[in-house]
Amino acid sequence: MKRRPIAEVMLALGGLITTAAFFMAFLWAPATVYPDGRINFSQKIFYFHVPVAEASFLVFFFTAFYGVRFLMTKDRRYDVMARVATEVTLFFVLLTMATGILWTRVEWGVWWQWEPRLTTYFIMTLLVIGYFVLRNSVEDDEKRATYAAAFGILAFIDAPISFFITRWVESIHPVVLAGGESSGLEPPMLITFIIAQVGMLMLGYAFYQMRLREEELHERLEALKISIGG
Amino acid sequence: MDGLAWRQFKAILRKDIVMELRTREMVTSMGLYAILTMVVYQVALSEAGASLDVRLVMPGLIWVAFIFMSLLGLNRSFVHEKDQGCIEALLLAPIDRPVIFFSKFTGNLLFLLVVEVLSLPVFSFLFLQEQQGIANPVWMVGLVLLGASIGISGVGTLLATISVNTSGRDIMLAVLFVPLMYPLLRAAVGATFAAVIGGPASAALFWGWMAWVAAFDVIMLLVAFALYEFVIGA
Amino acid sequence: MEGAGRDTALEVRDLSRAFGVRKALDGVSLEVPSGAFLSIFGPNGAGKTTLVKVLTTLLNPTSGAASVCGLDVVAEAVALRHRIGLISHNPLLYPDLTAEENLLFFADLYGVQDAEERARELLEAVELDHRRLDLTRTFSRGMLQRLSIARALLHRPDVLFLDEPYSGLDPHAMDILDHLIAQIRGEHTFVMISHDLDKGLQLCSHALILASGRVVLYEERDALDEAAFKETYRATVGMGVA
Amino acid sequence: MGDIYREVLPQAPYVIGAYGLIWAFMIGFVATVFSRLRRLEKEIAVVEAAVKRREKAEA
Repeated sequence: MKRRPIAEVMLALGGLITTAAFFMAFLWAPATVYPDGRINFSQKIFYFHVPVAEASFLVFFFTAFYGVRFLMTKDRRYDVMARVATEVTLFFVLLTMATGILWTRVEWGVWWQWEPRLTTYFIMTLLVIGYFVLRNSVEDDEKRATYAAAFGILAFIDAPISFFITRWVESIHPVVLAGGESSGLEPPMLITFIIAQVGMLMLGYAFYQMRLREEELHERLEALKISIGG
Repeated sequence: MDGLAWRQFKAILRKDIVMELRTREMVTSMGLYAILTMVVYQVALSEAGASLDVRLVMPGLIWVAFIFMSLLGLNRSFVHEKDQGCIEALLLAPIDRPVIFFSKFTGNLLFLLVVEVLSLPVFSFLFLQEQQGIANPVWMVGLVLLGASIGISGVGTLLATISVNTSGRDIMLAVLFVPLMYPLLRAAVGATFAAVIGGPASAALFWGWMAWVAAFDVIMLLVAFALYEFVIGA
Repeated sequence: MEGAGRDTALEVRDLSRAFGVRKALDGVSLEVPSGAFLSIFGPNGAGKTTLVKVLTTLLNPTSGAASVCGLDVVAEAVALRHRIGLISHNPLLYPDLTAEENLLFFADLYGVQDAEERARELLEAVELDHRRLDLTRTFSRGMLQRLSIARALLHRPDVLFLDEPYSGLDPHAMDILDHLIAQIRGEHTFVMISHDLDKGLQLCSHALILASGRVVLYEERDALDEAAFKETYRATVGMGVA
Repeated sequence: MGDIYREVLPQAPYVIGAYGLIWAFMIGFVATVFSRLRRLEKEIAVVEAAVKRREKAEA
């Protein structure tokens, strides 16, 4: 019960901070220009696209983490946590895909390009969807939990590949978080980005906790019904 | 105890080979599938005409054939354990779970390699002109086959154990397996391409891709091995 | 053989097995002496199969402890597996291997020393020696069940688990199975899951009724009032299946 | 100023689309989860009351 206020505080705070970042992105952060001097308005997508993408990687980590915890303890709560984390991952993954596609349409003139980052991220999307397809096709609760944990751990291996691929191989996808001079972000841009990132992670945490609470209530209801039935 | 584990490993592998020789279930269906794929490729490429250098697309095409072919074989490899409930008898025996993994993995690897080695000459016979040989030594292609097949069998053995317990097991294996295999597949196509096309930088390119294959094999085999005990006991 | 001196074959203490809110076993305790024949009755979902799975090391208990032949089901699982055998309603045999190959395969898994001799001996005992080179694919249900008894006895287990061994058998095959069980009765402890009340009672020395994961009744056969027992059993069938 | 409009306007729908999608998704997610939470809490209250009534009846 104690977790609930934290989730709501995080939700309110995350909402506020991301809204602030939204205004900062359009009113404060300088616009970038193309080499020929035209204004690059589509770059504004970056302030939310990247935080959402980073959040998806981070939440996906918890799928694998709770998967390991589940296999070690066989405690059903960890299975619920892993599943909820994967749901939130799917949510962020879809948002990343949608905003990314809009950006590539403006920037590269195409809706989709098979380049390393997009391809590996697309694969990660398929893996997250596969996780739920797998869950839906196993009858037994414990089997489902075990298989999902195992697959979640395997699937997570793709996340770091997708994250680092733009640094390993030639890719036309911009590398933002390279650090050093190559990132090329002016301080107001960087600050705006960091604030958006912090807000997004808070929202991610709030989403996760809210869904978890829903699952807990569900469980309590089941238990109550069983206690009445017996 | 080690002696017993070795005896168990041999027993399971021998049983799978004997049963395969008797029914030829996996090898026949995989081989037929490979040949059918070639027919489909012929149709797919028929409008490209003579201007197409088949060698450019061949590395990709053979891996498409092999990945779907391996799906077919992997699916079969656990069906006979499951259908008669034999998996229960296997688990009831005093056998360390990793032994089951390694014997099943070895069997799958063996069958996969047999079909690959048999279908590759047919493939080049049907699609390559005589003067279009493979630029680099053939053993390089063999090395890719071995490296990629290890990864395919390793992850495939784990996923087949999962998918055999799900409803709609055939499609389930594909849904889980193909995306997980992407990095390996990409590297295998890259390495095969380097081996087939050749050129001054091809050796470096080849070994670069092979390093990816090796890294994938090591990571995935370790993870699959660690997870197997949980999955098969579930 | 080592277990012959012990007088307790099964010892189950406050055993529970749960996943989430659902409890398959809920505080089961019982003790079964060596050489006994325990029949487990109960409606579907009562926890019979779960109990046998825990005792055969296929599932770990959530809480409580259980031991078979003095060996703990969790800590000494591998040693325990050498001492138990299972005869299920599935034959648990590979249809594309011959009868002999099947037995030799399982002999390898258990590390049986004199494998070929032992297989020959058991094939004779179940009267299948004339079919030993035939694929088990060609066997009838009854023959398969006989061969599966040979498979379960290969490693000379102390405790035999029977999971509804009679289901799906024709009357003739049932007679043969009766006869075989009677033959080996003296050398083993038996634990049988049964849906057939009469058959289970006829064979057993101890009877156990489970419902909703709990022990409803556990008594020795001799002390049992059959009519009252059947009444209790019928009452459980109506009990809630969680 | 005219330049800015000429450069920004063609890109604007995509940028607005991206931010609109994000906000819509997030608000939709929060709203559905909250409504489900409320329904669950109501349901639990109902069942809990039933449990209490039974306990009283038994006592």
